[in-house]
Amino acid sequence: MIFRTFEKQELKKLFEILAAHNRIIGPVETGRDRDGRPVYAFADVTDYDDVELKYSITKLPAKRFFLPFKEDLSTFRIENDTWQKEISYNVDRPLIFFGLHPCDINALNKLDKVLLHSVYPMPYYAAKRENMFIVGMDCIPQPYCFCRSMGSDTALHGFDMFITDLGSRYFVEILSNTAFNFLKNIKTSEPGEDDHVLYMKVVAKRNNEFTRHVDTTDLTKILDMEFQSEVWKEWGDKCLSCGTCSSVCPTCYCYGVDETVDIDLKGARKTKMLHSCNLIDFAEVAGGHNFRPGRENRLKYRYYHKHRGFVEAFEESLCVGCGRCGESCLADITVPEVIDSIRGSGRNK
Amino acid sequence: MKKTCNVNIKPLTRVEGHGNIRIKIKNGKLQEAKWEVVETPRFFEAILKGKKWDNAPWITGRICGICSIGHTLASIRAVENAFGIVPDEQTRKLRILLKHMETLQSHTLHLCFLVLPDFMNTGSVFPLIKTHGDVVLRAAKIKKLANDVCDCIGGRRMHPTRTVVGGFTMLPDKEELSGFSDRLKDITLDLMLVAELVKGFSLPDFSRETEFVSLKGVDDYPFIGGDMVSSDGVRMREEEYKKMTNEYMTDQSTSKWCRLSRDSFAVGALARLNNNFEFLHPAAKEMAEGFGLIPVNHNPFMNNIAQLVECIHVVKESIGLIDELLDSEFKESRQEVKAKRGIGVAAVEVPRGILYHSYEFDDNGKIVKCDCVIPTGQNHANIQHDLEGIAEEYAAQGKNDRELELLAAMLVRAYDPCISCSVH
Amino acid sequence: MEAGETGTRTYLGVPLYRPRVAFFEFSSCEGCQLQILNNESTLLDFLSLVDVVNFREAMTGGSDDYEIAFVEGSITRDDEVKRLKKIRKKAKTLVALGSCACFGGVNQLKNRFKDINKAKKEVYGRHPIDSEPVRTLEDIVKVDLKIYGCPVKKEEVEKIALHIAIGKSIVFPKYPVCMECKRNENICLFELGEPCLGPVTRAGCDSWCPNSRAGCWGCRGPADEPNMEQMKKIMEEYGFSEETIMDRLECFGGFSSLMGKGNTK
Amino acid sequence: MNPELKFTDVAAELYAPQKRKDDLKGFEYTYRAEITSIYPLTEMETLYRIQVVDPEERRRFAFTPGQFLMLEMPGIGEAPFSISSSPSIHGEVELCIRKVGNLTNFLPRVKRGTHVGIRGPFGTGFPMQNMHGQNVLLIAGGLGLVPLRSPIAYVMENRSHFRDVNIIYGTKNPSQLLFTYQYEIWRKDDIDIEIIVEKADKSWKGPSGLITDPLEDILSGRDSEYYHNTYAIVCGPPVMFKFVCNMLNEFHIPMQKMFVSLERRMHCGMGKCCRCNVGSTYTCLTGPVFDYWTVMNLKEAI
Ligand SMILES: Cc1cc2nc3c(=O)[nH]c(=O)nc-3n(C[C@H](O)[C@H](O)[C@H](O)COP(=O)(O)OP(=O)(O)OC[C@H]3O[C@@H](n4cnc5c(N)ncnc54)[C@H](O)[C@@H]3O)c2cc1C
Ligand code: SF4
Ligand code: SF4
Ligand code: SF4
Repeated sequence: MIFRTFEKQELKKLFEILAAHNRIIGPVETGRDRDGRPVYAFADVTDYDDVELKYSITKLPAKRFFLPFKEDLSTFRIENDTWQKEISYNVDRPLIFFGLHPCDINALNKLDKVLLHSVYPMPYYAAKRENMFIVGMDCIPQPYCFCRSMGSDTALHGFDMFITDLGSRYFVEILSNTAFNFLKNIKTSEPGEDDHVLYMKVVAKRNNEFTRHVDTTDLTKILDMEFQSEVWKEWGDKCLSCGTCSSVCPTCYCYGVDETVDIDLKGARKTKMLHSCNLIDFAEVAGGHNFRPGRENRLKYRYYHKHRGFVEAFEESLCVGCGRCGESCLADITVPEVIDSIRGSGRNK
Repeated sequence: MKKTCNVNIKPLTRVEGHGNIRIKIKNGKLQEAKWEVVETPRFFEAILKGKKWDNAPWITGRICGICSIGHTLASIRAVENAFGIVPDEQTRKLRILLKHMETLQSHTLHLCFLVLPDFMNTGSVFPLIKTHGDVVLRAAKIKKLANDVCDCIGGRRMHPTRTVVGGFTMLPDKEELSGFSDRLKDITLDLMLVAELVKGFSLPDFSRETEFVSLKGVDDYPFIGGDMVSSDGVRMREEEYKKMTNEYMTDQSTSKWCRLSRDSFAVGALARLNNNFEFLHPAAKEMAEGFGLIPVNHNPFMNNIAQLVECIHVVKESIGLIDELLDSEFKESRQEVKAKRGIGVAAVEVPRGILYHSYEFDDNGKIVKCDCVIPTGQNHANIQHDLEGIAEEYAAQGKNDRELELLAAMLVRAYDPCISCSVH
Repeated sequence: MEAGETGTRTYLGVPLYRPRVAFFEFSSCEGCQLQILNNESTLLDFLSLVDVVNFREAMTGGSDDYEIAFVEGSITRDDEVKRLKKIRKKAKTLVALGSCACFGGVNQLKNRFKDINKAKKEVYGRHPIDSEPVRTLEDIVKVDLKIYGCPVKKEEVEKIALHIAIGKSIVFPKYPVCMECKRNENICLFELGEPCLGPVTRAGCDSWCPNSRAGCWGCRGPADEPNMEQMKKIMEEYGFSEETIMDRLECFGGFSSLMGKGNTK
Repeated sequence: MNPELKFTDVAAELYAPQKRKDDLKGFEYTYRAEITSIYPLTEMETLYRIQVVDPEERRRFAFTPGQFLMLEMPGIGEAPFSISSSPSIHGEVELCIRKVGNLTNFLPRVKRGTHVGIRGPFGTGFPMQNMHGQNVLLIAGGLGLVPLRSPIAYVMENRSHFRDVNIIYGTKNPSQLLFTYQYEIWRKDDIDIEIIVEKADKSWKGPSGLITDPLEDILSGRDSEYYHNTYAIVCGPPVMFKFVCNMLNEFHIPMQKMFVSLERRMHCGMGKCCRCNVGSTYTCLTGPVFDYWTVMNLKEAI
């Protein structure tokens, strides 16, 4: 890995150079909540001053840019008795993601495992993933995130460059040749020994700020053993089966496919829509049989997929510990609490 | 030529809601001419009793599917008046723009989809799609634009979602808004072409001296709030609406009826135009004059023309409003609302005439008393009198059943009645 | 092209079915019917799929020979009961159009008055008026299909017409509005300090109200197996009064059977 | 340095790290296929013969018994169906489809010659080669006969490789019996067939009862040599295969030699949509054919 440092005002310069030629997605403020706290989202940015580099976390992850909530897999031209199928991967230009936090970068790395590196790689994702340029940015630990427990508090790969705020200047890790070349547009310098010391200090300080932890030791086995546990029922009673958790999750990718005919009957389309395993019809089949009829069955399955099935397949869990799902859940169902309760420690709380 | 006629229309079509017309003529003498309103009442005034203030606009908007925006805005104004809230300029402009587009939408629907078939000798607009496709498409284009603007500002073209007491939950996207400016300019031509077509029609030549009631503008054509006037010289403030409407019950109608200086009065586009001609946009004025529509005009069929004139007026004014909105920096969209005891009245000009909402609140902002007086409710008595007049006149001329039936239906339709709304 | 007649129109070789349809209204604002006329850009395509033979609000000279009746509004008077039964007899398929027809809509709020005479007196004083407690279509006749919403979503009505034409089944989302709300990337209303029934209301409106930063009032009625208890807990936790919760739950009548005090039946 | 990013077209360019251009393109690729025959079997089920149109593609389209494909009718729907025909015929499949929903209700209305799209084949199959030299029990309940027709065809075409072959097939009532015209043909190949219905009617001359009745008859007359050299393929509703497999287990037929086919909701067939997960196992990738030992270890399978 190559490291550099640069003066803070250089970042603006870099942004502007990139913005002049590319579409940039970055964190912006989209409103204030009832307590006056800013609410952030990833959106198109053209003005550096709109980018909120010190954002806490976005409500929704950046996934809509590479796993849209709704996406046509194919369209059809209907010609009398027959049809022509047309496939587009729905991307026509590269995107720069400016300021992704480690958890969101790790989420992409996890998605890569199933959507790129397993059997039947998914071209819709691949096409967008291949056209991403990621500028990572260190984060400020929040009271609800437990990424450190999930091993996602730092991103080791999956970005082009990663910026850490050293206070007076920025420290940057460079992973791609493209990033290296882009950085030639601004003034950078080789980090000195004192920069390294400062970097370590900053990292150590941040590490101390993580407050939420969850014990994942042996979790796959425990989940298996506690399949019939009463605890699931308790969480199921609270769950609204509304799908919010999956919608806000940076790693949830389950979907459904809908085929529709255009009202003029001249075309048809096959649309993929992100679904949620908590929704009532997730495992329902024609004729009405539901393989997961109860709220607790469905909620439990979400944990099974993330913390057991994915681990079996890819040696790591499908959760980066960003805490978004718990924060957005109106019923206050949070991953750490559910896992704690399954381990027994959270019981009778 | 002494004739015997029997007209029995049950229910009248191509109007909103259920009303019947009955005319009996024996040996050229009018025996009976009756406008019956049979719509079922929904008791909105009772429904709201005991409900908190924020329910009022949301629920009363459902009084009418055509002018839900008008109802919502009237309701909001009544609540705001009760609580002493004065909308800022931005809110005021957005509301007017929203209302204008509802007016355009409603007038176009009435003129091109409901009235036009009468002059084309068809039962509905559907066959016209084949024979007069260009007119239908033009009307659809105008209506679509109006509805699209309503979506953009009100959140939804019917039963709007963004309009609340204190302002808006959300402001329109400026980029989207700016796109409407060109489209509005574009449809001015379409409206002119519709006008050309209408010029070819001969409206029944019937006049009956009528009292016209509307809001009175101070320096512009009035739409939201202000004083009410009548062409007989009455002038009152919003709070005095009861004295302006004098509602009473009658056996032939589930809607209440109204009167002022005479047995009946009329509200609507023609009334507004008769009372505020000087405030019309020059282009609209020009069109009115082209049709020979000069105040005070007493031909109820002219209400159709007045609507056409108003379409031009609102389009022209909306173009200006959009420019002003685009030039201004958008501010906070919503004022804080503090409920308090009191009475609030709103008078708002909706497509079919002046609409009043009035609420009385207790200390907690709960509705103690609610009253809505609907334009069509104010027109019913006048429709009845016009019907008698026209039947009498044509009885003397010896028209046959079919002619009389068509004329009677066209007369009522000219008022663009919103019957379920009037009964509510 | 006449009704029923399929002409040469086919979809992938399968002849289309072009039903004769009629529109009727009872106690309502007639807005749901208007929504269909409000669909300017696709109105012509819509009309090519169905043969409208009766639509009082838009046409004179309707026919009584129809297969599908779209019925708007709730039932509040005896003559309406008779008319509805007659329509049921004629129609092969009876569709309840909109929340009034499905649940009683805002009209059923009048049923809060245990004694209907009180409601009558409030509005009409001593003048006699004929009106009964609000009933849904289903309270009186068999309903084959319900289209929810106040107003109905025009895209949904169109989709239904299309599905009838090509013979596709008509399914509505079973899950709640929140899912669509998230798809639309809205900030949750609770976050903004506003109440919302999205977590328990049937989706399909594309989270119409939350898209405007207005909370859902449940006009489409409950989703499949809604978690009402948790919904109420959430409302309380976010500081909304019992009254606010009730205002929303009872507004359109869809939740009446789930509120522990059914008020439409 | 030009600060403009270059666009990578993964479909056109060789996608270097994976070198999976064809894989990527295959994801949504459908073979254009023609419905060459439509044959109603019962009131609810119809048999369709479907042939890949392009001759080159037809040659390439091969499958193993037990696999399924995704059948697509543009605008109407796409759904998984078991291939119900001989694996030795390439590029042509038979599907027996029950009317239950959108696509399945539309299909009986189309004309012969209509084009559909097919993707696949997907999933695991029955390990037919491993069964060589062994006895085979083919047990089906209801629609379960559909996926069995492919292994049956294989057995017939390779009859000499198998010892005793028994088909045991049961339905609720006689009118639901599928492929009645084929039983005699199967018998001619020295395949023993037992048909049983739950509820007999007047026309029914055969036995009535549960499918486990004839199974017990067959098994109880055998010795351990038979039990240790027997494979079983069981297809049908979960309750049915649970009872059947329990009985097989009682007779000490190893669980690894019992195969079942699971059905779940599916939208992709390629381990992406997750709708078919049993516990956390993809039915479309690891299944639909599972040995019973695996099924026993899956959460939520039965
Ligand atoms: C591996 C496998 C093999 C199958 N083999 C056969 C067969 O040989 N014959 C047969 O008649 N049926 C079979 N089925 C069931 C068949 O897939 C469903 O009947 C079919 O999906 C219904 O589709 P539809 O569009 O008519 O129903 P809809 O209710 O309109 O379903 C919509 C969508 O939901 C999904 N879905 C609904 N029900 C099922 C289901 N039971 N299984 C999987 N997805 C479902 C599909 O994606 C479908 O397109 C099989 C299912 C699986 C998983
Ligand atoms: S499961 Fe929750 S905490 Fe984990 S990645 Fe998804 S949203 Fe974040
Ligand atoms: S705003 Fe309403 S619909 Fe949207 S997520 Fe929040 S509760 Fe659900
Ligand atoms: S958000 Fe709720 S109230 Fe609004 S349209 Fe949808 S279901 Fe109806």
